[in-house]
Amino acid sequence: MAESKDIDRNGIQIGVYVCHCGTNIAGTVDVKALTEYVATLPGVTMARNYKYVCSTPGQELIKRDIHELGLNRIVVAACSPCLHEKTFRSVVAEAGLNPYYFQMVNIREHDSWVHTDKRAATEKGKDLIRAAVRRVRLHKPLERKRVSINPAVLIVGGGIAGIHAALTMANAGKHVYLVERDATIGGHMAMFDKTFPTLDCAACILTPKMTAVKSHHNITLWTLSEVTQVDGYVGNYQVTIKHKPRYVIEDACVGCMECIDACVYKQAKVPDEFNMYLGKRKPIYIPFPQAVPQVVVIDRESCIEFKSGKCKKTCVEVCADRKAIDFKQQETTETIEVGTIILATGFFTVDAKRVPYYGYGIYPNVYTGLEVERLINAAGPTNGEVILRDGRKPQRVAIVHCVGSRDENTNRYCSRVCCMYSLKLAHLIKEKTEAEVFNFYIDMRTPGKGFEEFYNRVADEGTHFVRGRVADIYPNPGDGGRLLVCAEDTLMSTVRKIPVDMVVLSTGLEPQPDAQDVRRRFHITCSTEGFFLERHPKLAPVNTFTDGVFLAGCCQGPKDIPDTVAQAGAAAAEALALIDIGYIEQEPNTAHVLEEVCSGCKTCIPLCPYQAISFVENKKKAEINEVLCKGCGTCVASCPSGSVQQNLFEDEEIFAEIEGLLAYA
Amino acid sequence: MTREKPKIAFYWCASCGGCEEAVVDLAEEILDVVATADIVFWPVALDFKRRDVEQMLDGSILATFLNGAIRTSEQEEMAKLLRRKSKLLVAFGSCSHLGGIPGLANLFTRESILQAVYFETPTTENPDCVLPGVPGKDGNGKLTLPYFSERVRALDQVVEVDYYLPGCPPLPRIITRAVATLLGEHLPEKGSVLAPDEALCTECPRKDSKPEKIALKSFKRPQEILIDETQCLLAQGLLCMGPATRAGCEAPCVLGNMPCTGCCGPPGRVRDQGAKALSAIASLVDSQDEQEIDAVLASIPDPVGTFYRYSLPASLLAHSRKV
Amino acid sequence: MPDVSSNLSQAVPLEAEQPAFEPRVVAFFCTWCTYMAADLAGTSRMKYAPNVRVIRVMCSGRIDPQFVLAAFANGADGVLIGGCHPGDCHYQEGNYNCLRRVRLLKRVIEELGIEEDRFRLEWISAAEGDRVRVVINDMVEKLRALGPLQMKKEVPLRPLSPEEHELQEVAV
Amino acid sequence: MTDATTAGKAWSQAAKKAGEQYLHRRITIDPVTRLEGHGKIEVFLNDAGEVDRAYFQVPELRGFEKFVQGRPVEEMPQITSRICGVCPTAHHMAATKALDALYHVEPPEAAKKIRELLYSTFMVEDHTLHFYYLGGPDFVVGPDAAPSQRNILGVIQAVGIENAKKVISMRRRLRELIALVGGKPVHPVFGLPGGVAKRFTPDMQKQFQEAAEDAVAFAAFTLKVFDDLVLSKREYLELITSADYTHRTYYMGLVDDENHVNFYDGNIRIVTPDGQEWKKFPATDYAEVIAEHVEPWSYAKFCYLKPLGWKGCTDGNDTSIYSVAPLARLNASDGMATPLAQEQYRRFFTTLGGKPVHHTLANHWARLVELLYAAERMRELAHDDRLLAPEYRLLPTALPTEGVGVVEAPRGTLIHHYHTDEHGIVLRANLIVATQNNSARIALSVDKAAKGLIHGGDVPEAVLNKIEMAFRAYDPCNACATHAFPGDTGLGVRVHDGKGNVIAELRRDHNGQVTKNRSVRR
Repeated sequence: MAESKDIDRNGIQIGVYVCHCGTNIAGTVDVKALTEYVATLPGVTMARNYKYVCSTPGQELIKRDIHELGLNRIVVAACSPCLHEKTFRSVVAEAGLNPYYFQMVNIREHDSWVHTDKRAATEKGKDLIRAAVRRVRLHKPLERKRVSINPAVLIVGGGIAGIHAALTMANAGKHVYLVERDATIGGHMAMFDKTFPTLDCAACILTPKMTAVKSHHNITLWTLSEVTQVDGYVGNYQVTIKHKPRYVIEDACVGCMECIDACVYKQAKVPDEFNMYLGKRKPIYIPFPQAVPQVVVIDRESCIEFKSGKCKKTCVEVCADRKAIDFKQQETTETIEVGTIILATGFFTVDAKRVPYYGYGIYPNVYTGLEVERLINAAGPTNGEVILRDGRKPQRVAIVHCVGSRDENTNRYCSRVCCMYSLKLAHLIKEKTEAEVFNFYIDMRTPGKGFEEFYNRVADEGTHFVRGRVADIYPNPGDGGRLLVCAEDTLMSTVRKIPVDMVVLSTGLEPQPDAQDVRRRFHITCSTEGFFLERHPKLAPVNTFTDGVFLAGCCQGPKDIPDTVAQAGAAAAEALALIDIGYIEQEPNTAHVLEEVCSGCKTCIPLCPYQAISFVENKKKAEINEVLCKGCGTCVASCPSGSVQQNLFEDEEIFAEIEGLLAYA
Repeated sequence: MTREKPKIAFYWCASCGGCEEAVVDLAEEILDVVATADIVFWPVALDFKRRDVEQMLDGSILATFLNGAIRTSEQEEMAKLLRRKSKLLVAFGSCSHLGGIPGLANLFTRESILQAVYFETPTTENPDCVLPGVPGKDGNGKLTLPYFSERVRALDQVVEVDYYLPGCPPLPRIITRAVATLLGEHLPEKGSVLAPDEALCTECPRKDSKPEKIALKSFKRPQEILIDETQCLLAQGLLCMGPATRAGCEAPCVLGNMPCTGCCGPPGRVRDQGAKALSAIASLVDSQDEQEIDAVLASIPDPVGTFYRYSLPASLLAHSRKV
Repeated sequence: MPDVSSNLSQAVPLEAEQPAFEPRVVAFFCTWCTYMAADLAGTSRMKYAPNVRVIRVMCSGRIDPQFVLAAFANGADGVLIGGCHPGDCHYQEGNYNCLRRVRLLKRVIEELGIEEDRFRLEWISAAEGDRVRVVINDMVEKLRALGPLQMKKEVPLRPLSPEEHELQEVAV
Repeated sequence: MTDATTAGKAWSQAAKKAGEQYLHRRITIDPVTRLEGHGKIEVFLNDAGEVDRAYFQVPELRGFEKFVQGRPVEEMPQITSRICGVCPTAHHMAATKALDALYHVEPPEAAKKIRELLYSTFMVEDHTLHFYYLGGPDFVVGPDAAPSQRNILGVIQAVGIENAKKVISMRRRLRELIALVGGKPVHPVFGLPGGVAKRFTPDMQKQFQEAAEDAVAFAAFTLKVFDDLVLSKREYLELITSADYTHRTYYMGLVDDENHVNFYDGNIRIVTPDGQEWKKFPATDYAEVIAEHVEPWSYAKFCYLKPLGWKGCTDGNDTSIYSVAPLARLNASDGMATPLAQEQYRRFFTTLGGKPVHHTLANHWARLVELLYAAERMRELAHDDRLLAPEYRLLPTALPTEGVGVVEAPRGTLIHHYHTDEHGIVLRANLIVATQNNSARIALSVDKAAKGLIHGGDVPEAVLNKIEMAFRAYDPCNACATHAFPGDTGLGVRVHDGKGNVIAELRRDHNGQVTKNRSVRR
């Protein structure tokens, strides 16, 4: 620690606290030299360095100095303000100062962690702190403003994540709007037969939750619906929702499905999306037996009435006086008000065609994992029979891991669930076909409760494991359409060519194709691979950088059902926490017009994306609505006469920072 | 009256004389000024000489109104002399306040200016490449000229300045008000500009015609359009500096149906008039695409000459330099 | 050649301080993207040149051209602006306003004699920690090559050659 | 005012007693006041104490020719008007006319009328300024009155407060009219290629008509003042015609088709020292006829007649220097285009012994003749309804290239010449400014005055006033000047001995007493 003799004329007394952060900072930055230097800066009454300033004793140290030395400005040089700015502001506040008489200096993320040259890193630290010291003397006392939270919540996506979050919130008595773009909720989980590692039936555990959603008095469920626009701010979002026509009046339909039988198509002719196009459906259909809502839907692409307008409309006849079918239905939009938003938009499976040498789409007997899930599923196109397209039962099956994962050409990352679902499929296929199953894997990743045990079980059942990435798959000449799967067995270090009847590609998980549009719509960001970015990978895994918008499930990254459900619960809890306290305190970094000097030139008005600036006719001056203002400061930078200022970022404060950085003190 | 009248002086450096004209334009009011104070030095109109000033006691002049920028060694001497003799030194008019239009010369080196004037102009006949200031044989080489310095400087880059009177030239009304203020009891804060602190739009006769949103696909030069006499000039695509310029002139240029060019300098809160004007003008561009933005901005042929028409020597970059 | 930058170099007594020229760069980063990216570079322990000092603003739209000039005026050899990618602004359009200003400001400062490599705008998202490293290293390299911000070489005064005089006469 | 004054006598006696000490005297005038521009004078004696050469120096430069490069050419009317705040309208107009040429656009009739009306108004105003504020006091108040009296305030006392008010309010009204059309009286903004920025309204016309009436009356009144206070006094006439103020040079001015004086447009006409037409040419040919000479001892360039070559600052029949401004314009023309002025024109030449008049001081009278013409012309135009024609601007369509614009500024012929790229960005500019045309002749006056008055190292006080008088007659415009002419230093007369040492410097204190300071360079 070092004390400075300098006492500022305007009674400004600055305390500077340099954090070692263990060796995180002290390892690269000479904190002692830094402290001694800082003590010489004008206005600095006290400069200390401490092992962990954010620790309780560290915080106490600051409070004590404020009381004993009469400090009235505090600078902490430590980690990124994104981490501890709030912490230290409250410390300053608890000591009786205005929390904004504080400035944080980032000498960890922006200094010690990114530099190796101790001297240079220390010099940089000096500059950064000097800037903060210059700046903090100009700080003004500010009040945080409170925004009340609308208790209603919007949940986007009706997969298991959305469903679980919805039920959690609804059970807590909050009103939930659940928006699903497909005709039914259930998402990917509804397509599975069994779930690893316990092999309990997906439908059995999911269906009850789905019906609960439908029947819950606190949940408004909208299927065939999409969010088109999001305005407002935390606690007060205005969300516009588009309802696509189902051509069936939801409330009128009782799901008797007589219309389906009555359809002029006697045979189902249309490839069935839900069954991965392995089965067929009619133009009027219900996605799957347990679909929620239990309401049919008409596909206008294949319906004769839409194509020719000359259909006998047998469906309408059979529906009779229920009059549930309505070919005139139009797309509608409505706007709702919610306080918080949970995004559970799920994932997309890698298109196996992107790995051409695996022959998907070329050789009929190359399937994806999801297709096989449907084959195995009792409600699937083959009623649970694992048979090839030509009706044969496979005798030898290859399961290829990491298709579209851990791969330079598709996705670098590990999709996290493939190993386990490959094992599951291996087990189920063997169970149903007694086929010989070969699993080709790079590494067997089974972290999780009962996962490793499951692996052993499958191994014991006699499934073969070949450690090696499959290099090629092609027909085995003169072998009745069998395929050769070639891979280097890295354990036996031999190249193996295994003839099989069926190949299952364990495709990885990807962000939804429209993830970028969605993220823009909700003003959040994506990580490089395109999944939604959480506020902090460890400390705020379900938060985003936009207050009041939370993440659940695979839209944030690949994860299995247990993790998804856990995260959905966490997201719900975060939202509930906000709703429960009823308000949120916002950064007072809003802009304001200096009325007496505003010339009313209107330059700022169109620049505000939130229409927070208006022109007051009787005064002929601009005025900013501080509640609508989000504090970007664009209007401030554009004001040609310097008559708009932004709290925490006033021109003079930033000039002081610039001069401080460059002043060769 | 019994007590001696306060002494005031007017002087010019590198100026066009327009500021002097502005004083003469006080017309009748000049008589009132004379009544309240003695004008002890005013080369353009009165027979007092430099030596008279040198003989005065330091600080014996209450206020000196100095117009014109500083370019030559001689102008610098005079500025320093008058600073010494005056209690209050007032930078009078754009040149003295900000450097003024001659300050645009700072875009060029001293050498290139001399080259243009004495070698390049088509009517110059200078076969021997004679340059003024380089002593020739004339007068046994005893003839001297003041040094034509590297750059134009605003008055406060040479001596301490107490107040500023903006404008090219300052409005007579502003002058009389200022003289009255300085002769009066309560002096304004040192360093202040003796004019309103708002931007010109406040007093622009076309203020009400300005739309809330202006989005431009191209800026216009005055010769490209028939200028509407009632509509906001910016809205017509003309580069009007009004929003970034201090009020007080009552927008005569707009009354002349031409855009403001910024002679009164920036309001007090702005450090660099050009930068602020630029910022506001850029925000009018109706595009989000970089190439298109560049294309739109290309219709501003001379950004520096437009945004720094009067303030280049006083701009942030220039100010940073040790004089 | 503008002599504006000339005494700028005087405002930068770098040579006096350390023999080897180390450029000083002032960076203005928006909180939501580029500042986060710089944090990410830190948490990922990436290493880059220590010549940059970051000033945090909420949005690149807050960056007043005066700040850039002030940075140069106070001795910066370079100024770097970092904001969210087009379309990604946390405040919807702030980065477009930044872009408009920067495009115009570039023309001005280049006419005032500041080389274009000294003033740079980069879109760096919160996820692009490595981009921060790459951009900063690249910029510092370029600045090293340029040397301290200073007046360009003056055109020495010289009489026109007879040919040039010819040209003048013809031209006008 | 000549060395016959008591002060002069007293000094001469003292001087004789002082004997050899003359050689250690300094004499200064600093600064020369009441003229729109200053200068510095250095006199060099030979060993015999006779004047070897007197130098007139201009110590300042602003370099407009250079820094307008890169600017949009349409800004020239406003930028170049900053060359001179006394005659901004002249520069504004010359530049505007250059723009017409450069954009190859002929302004509509209304525009031309509006421009010339405004220009005439400006000429009335500027000539008034000079006569009453700057040059006039020498005569009106009297050259040997105390300096504290020799100014507008003195004039006010001489002509009576009522008339003074008349002068002041007349000038104010005229400047308000200029502002009415041009936005500002100083540095107006109306000029655009192909016309003017603003429509002319019937209300404006009415105001101009009324003002013009009074202006004509005012001009007549001013001529009367001149008659009563100057022409009626023999010693003044002698002074005006005295040899020291008489140089035989060429004269230049704009004339219309009838060779009448015109301020706004026409051909440039040059007459020989004998008054014969030497050349008459359109402004575009100026570079063939006018050249600028550079001396190392002055920032000002010296104009001369190119075909004759530079022959130094000498007068007589084989001189190559010429003069501009009122006297020159009258000499270079065959008359005035308006009746009352024409009458004064005739009277002027008969009184002063026929054309051409070589007496520098006659400029004051010539200026008043022009004042009357300007007022009459103003009245004519103010009654011309073509002012109100709806078309007052043509948008240029041709690519800009190059253009020359000329007007008669109050202080003489003014030429602007620009060359641009296809975007209308100035590549090169050349400016031949009124006062610059005169700089050689001014130098000549100085040299003559010195030679005529300094003998045997005896430096009489009168040399000072002679030079000041000469200056004011030219009314050299500091401002025009400062684009390449002096801005801030004072005129001082310094006398050097044969070795170039300063031996004397002359100045007058503000009681009008001449003081002689011992040379500091002893």
